[in-house]
Amino acid sequence: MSIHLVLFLFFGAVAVAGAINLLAQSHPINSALSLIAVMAALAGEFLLLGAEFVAAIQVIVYAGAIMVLFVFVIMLLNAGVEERTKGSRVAIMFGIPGMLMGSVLVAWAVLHSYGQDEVVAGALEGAPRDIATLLFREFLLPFEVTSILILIAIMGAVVLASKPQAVQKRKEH
Amino acid sequence: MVPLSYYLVLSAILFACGVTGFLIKRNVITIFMSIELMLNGVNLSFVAFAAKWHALSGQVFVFFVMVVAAAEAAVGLAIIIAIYRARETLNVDQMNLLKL
Amino acid sequence: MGTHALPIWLFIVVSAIKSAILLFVLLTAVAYTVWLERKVVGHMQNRWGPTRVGPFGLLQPAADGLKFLFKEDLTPPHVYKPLYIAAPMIAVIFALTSIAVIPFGNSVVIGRYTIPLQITDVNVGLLLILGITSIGVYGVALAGWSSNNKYSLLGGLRASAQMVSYEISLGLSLVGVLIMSGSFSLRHIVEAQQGHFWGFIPRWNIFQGQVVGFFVYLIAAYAETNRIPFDLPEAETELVAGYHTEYSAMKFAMFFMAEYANMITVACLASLLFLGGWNGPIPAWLPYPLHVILPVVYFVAKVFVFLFIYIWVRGTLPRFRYDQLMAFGWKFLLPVAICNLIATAVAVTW
Amino acid sequence: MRTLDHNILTLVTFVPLAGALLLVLLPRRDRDIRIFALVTSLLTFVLSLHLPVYFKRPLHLGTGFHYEVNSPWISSPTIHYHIGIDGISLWLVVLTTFLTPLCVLISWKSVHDRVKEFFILLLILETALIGVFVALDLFLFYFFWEATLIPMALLIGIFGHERKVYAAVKFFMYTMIASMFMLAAILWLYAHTGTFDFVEIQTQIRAGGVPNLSAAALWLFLGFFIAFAVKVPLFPFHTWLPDAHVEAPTAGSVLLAGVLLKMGTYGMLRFNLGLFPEQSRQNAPWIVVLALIGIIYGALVAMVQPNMKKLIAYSSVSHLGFVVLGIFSFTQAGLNGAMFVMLAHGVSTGALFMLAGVLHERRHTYEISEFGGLASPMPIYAASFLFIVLASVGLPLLNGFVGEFLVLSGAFQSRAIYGILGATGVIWSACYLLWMYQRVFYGKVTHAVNNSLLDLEGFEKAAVWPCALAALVMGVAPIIWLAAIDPTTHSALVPLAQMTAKVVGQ
Amino acid sequence: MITPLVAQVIPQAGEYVRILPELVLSLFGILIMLLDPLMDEQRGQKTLGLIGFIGTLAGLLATWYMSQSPGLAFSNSIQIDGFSAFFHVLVIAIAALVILSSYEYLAVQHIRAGEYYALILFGTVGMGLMSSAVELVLIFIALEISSISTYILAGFRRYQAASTESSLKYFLLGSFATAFFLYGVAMMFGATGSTNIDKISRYLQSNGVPLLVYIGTALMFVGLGFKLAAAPLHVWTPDVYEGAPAPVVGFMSTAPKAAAFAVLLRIVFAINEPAHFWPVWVAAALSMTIGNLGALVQTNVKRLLAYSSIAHAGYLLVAFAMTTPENWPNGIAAAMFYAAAYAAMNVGAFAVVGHFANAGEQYVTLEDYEGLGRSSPLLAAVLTIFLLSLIGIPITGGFFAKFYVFSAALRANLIWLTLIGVVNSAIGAYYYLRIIVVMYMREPRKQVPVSRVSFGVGTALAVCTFATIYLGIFPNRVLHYAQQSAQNVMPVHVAGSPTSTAEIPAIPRSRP
Repeated sequence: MSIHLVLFLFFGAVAVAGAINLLAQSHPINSALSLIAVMAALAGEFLLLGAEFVAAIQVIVYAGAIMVLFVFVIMLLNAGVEERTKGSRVAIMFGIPGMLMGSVLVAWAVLHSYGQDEVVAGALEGAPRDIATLLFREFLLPFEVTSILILIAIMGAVVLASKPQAVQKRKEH
Repeated sequence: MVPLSYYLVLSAILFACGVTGFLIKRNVITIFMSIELMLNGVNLSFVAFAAKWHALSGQVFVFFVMVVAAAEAAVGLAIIIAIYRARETLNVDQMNLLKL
Repeated sequence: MGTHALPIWLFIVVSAIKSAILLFVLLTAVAYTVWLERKVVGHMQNRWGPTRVGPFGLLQPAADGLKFLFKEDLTPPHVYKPLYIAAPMIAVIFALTSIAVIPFGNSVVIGRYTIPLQITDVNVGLLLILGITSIGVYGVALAGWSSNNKYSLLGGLRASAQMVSYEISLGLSLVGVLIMSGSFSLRHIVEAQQGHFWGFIPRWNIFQGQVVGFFVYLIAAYAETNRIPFDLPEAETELVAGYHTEYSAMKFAMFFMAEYANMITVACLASLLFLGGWNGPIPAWLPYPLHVILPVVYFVAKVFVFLFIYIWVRGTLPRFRYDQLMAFGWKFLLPVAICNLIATAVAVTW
Repeated sequence: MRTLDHNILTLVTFVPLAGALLLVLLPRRDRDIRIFALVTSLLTFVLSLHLPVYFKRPLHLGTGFHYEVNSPWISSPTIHYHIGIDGISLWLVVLTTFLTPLCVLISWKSVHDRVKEFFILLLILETALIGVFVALDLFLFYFFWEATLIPMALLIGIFGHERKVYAAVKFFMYTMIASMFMLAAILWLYAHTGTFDFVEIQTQIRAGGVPNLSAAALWLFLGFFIAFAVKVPLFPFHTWLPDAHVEAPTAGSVLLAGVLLKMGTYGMLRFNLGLFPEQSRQNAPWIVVLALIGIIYGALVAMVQPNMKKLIAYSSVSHLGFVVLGIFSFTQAGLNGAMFVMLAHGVSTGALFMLAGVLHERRHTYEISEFGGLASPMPIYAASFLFIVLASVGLPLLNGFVGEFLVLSGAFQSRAIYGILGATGVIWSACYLLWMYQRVFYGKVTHAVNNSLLDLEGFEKAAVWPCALAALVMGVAPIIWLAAIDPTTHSALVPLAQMTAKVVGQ
Repeated sequence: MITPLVAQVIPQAGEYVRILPELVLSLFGILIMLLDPLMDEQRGQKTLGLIGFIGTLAGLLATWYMSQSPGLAFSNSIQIDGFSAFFHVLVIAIAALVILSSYEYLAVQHIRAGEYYALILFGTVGMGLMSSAVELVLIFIALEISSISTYILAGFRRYQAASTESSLKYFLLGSFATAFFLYGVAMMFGATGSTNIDKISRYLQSNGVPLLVYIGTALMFVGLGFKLAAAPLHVWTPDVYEGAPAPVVGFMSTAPKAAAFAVLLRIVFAINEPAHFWPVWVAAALSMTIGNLGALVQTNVKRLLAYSSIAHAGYLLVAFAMTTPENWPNGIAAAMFYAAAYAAMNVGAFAVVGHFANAGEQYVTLEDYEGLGRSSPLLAAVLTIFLLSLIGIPITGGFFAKFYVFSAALRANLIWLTLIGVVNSAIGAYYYLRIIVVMYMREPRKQVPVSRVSFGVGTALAVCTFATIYLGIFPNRVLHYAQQSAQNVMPVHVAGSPTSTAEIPAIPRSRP
């Protein structure tokens, strides 16, 4: 077992454990923390794959920004322990077996397609400079278009989360 | 060295966990987190495939996915706040104003 | 990179030694920053500060530390225990981790090996620091939430909102520097600042037009570390110490340590990014050891200056109101940072 | 005159629609609207008279259709605005234009709510009906076929009586679903011949140039047949008809019985016979049986109806059975008779519905038991009614006789038992109609209200008497009509005759 | 002086022409956002709406200008051709109509205008890009733009829990679907090493179809199926449509769907992955059946139309089940025509529904429609036309739409699918008819106030009616255009496609 495989298995185990914990926990904040663990472990996997930049961004954006938002909202709404209401039995009955089948299918397809082909870790230097070049040439349009996406998101967040009274206030002015 | 398929299987497992979470969790926020988990699983696939094809573009996609995830998070959490204001609950089973 | 030359076992040993030294220095520095703060603020307010324990109160930090250690560790009954315990640890661990990628001097050549004065040099070092500090917010947020106390909760909420908001300005203010140096590696960034204009003005980024960026960074960094005038999350007068209301003894000490460690990290980063890091005048005729030691001294001196400014600001400025803080962050700091970024980009391109 | 010949069909078809559109713009002054509608429909009628008058002029000798217009409309799929008439459709068009002004007249007073909508719908309906008869492009045909549905359903649904909504929806769904089958068949034909043009498809089928036809022909035949059979309505599909008739306003009933039902028989004649002669022949036995059941069953049910309008409705089932019988007897006489019954039934049943409507106007009921001895308070009405009843029964020298006679002789030629069973229908119809007449008009006035009933008013006379006149003329000089019908039916039978010859030859 | 680096980065002016409509719409969106704080609510609603409307008109103009220079742009990530121009016109026109029909709705419901109009414009940008993108990543982002803006729009009646709930459901299921789509993109990328549709197509042609491509297509289909509300991924539709503001429903049941169909057309036909047949077949059959059966029992008009939109997605999907390449152009053209016709009638129907609904959307049940034929004859007549078109009665666009789809299916020998479709249209007739019946043939049991039709709604309705009738009487031009541009979607390697993507000249790019 090479050191890479050991590290892969370690991070992978953390990620899977985090994912399962996310499902098992009944309190949203615990789920959020396990999700952060998954993200951190994935950052590790990215490092193994030689994607240093992506790994760093993963930590900053996902763990540092998106999940903070989640935690913030959980705190803000003081969300309590999940109620075990009747749930959607149908979803559980058909969804989970279906999902299992789907993932087994994908896993089989993947193993079938690639078998033991190995990835040379670090074969691809995810240097920020190269990524930037790609981003500003080949993917210029998608990159620019994301600005609209973000604009919409900001606007939407403001519109939806601001108190409805704001409308009244505006009218009075 | 690690076989590519291991990464992909890991990514499939994470994606499947996300799907499961989406189906079985009752708290809106947790459901939303499950979606994020799915996206993370996809990201791993992208990076692994990028390594396979020696194409940096795979890593660039992750970048875009993150932006999208961030945008979704902003909007989604705003919606969740709005619904909490209106309904005082985060349980999806009680989001039942609109039923047959 | 010199480390390639090291055999793996030696590399591990050297790294361990470096880490140990650095940790020791850092913790000491944290302790004495506290002392310094009390002393300086005392003098500013026309009083003495700590004087009793040791000469000039120099042993006061040790006394405080002992007291924290031996005090009864209270856990209030209604807290959410796992997170209540984890929160201070998260805070302090991430505060201390970020020091790992900070270079504090040139490389040392010992025998055949070149050993950089830095625990590890990652080519995305700056991003890593940003990532780690951004995770640090969980410590505060979770502490506030798990305490099950409305003051703490408010403190935690404020902290997370504030840190997320100001992180954007912080990041943008750094992009200017990145554009100028073209690298995320802190060592490269420092090396890009070597040399002088007209023979006497050092080529530090702050003298290369990053003045605005520097001040934006400074302000955002104060907010990130929850220092006055941005210490809303722990505002004693309104929130009864905010997120750490319910903490005592060692757990409280951890938050304390985390805050000061963060201050030091921020100060290190500022001197690395804007003030040329360990660059400084080293006359060529000095003996070799000084070539190694002087840069470290320069670096420490710059960091000290920053810490002093921190304390100075604390002694001078009043606290913001929360809405002012948010408005300031979004409506002033962010646009300024963006303008700075654009100006830098234009200047570099043309 | 040539330009008029070219455009006369288009003109006749769309003048009512244009009138309807203008009506939309007219202010809601009921009187003006009525007059405008009357003028429009009369104008259409006058224009349509051009058709029979100049019918013989050889315009397009090749296809056997007159006044043909064929211009591309939609390029993909290739749909042409292809219209034209032959001996079959000629009189149906005229029948439509003849009945519409009468409908306007009979609705003069009985419709007093939402008058504007009523006449708009009526005129749109007229356009659609004429369109059905003149269309020679299958697509265009389907287009108009469906288009008749909506105004008719709305007329029933808005202006009808108590259970109007039920009746309207039932009517709509029955016809709609049935016509889906026809659409499927049309699409199949298009997919395999590349055209919607009736004439071209007919030519291709006769030349045997359509791939896979032999396998599909039966289904195609049935697809068309079901749509038409529901419309006719043939025996098991007839259940919508009584509901629709009873609930419809008078004008609706008149057009429904007078023209709409003919769309089905016209379709059978034109498409089932025209496109699938072989299948028609193969399936004729059971169709004829259904027709005979319709004749007898319709008559028997009509006899026991307590409701005058329902009675007339079932009589339609019976009469239309004659038409189907005539068509599927595959004899010259039978086909001529079927055509003539269509026209005669249109005129006389239309008039019957008008007369029933007159009574309903005064008493708001159709129950036969509510009346009795009406002959004394309403002599003119009684006389008109009698005349029409006799025409409907099939008294010689009136129009009913000619058609039924021809049909029965055709049926006899085809197979004697058909003729015999069909002939009983005539007897039954005499029974129920005359019995109904007796119960309503003879004897003493049983209900005091009926003593003060008004006799026919001017506009009612204007609506009913033209029908009576037409019935008389048709009975006396059927040759006027048959002269145009005969050649067409003759040519329609040619492929059948050839087929028989082939069978015999083998 | 521009340094070489910048010269490489900045695309040429010609390429900007190819995103001109998006640029114009974004600019107007930003303009609206900037002006919004300067105006009070009353003035804002009028002025901003007008600006939005002008923006869409300018967008249409820009589309015309754009269509004059077909070709690839931005490193082959978008392709301007007849196909994309068609969908550009379609979505922008829908946006224009929705803006018109929202004009007074916003005032009645007290909805802030600035964000509303801006979001519609931005959403349209996303949809426009979806139709022209040939790069999966760009498609993904454009899809997100259109989705997120509709999530937000769905929740615009914020003081009503139902609206927020609708927004939440839409959002959760939508993002869930997006994740599937993304996973599909990842699989595609993994299997072929590219995310460019053209390159993928070439790769598959020369290297055969790897296993992962099947999975990738299936996943993408799941993702897009959600957006299309195709069964069995339709469950969100009725709830979301019921809660969302009526004009927004008109918008989101047509424009994003049209764009998603455009994407699906490009993916399905250009990638030419052979296994899509059965999933499409099943989805089409299920959507038609479930949509129509579901609609039968509805009493809320919005829900009813929601189910109907599921059914219509099913009819449209029939056009995707073409198996052999020679049938594809028919299918594509039929789908395009259907999208256009459906847009005209559905936007119109929801404009009427929105107008009737009144403040707080309180009048949306069938019962409220009783006697509308009498109290507001013109509106009822217009709604009747739309409903008839939805049934598929001749002289309306809906008829030809169905007609083309079914005849294309028949020509491809999809007898059973056609049969299911035909039977379903018959079932469908019943519930549309119910609305007509209620409007005309029932006496009102309660007083439903109907406000006067304002200029905006009136214009929107007039345009929709005209379009519906026009498509029903003269479908020629639109269909012809669709047939021509259908060729653009055809993959490079299918023999006999005269104008394939390969022959569209890329704008030459000079690099110093």
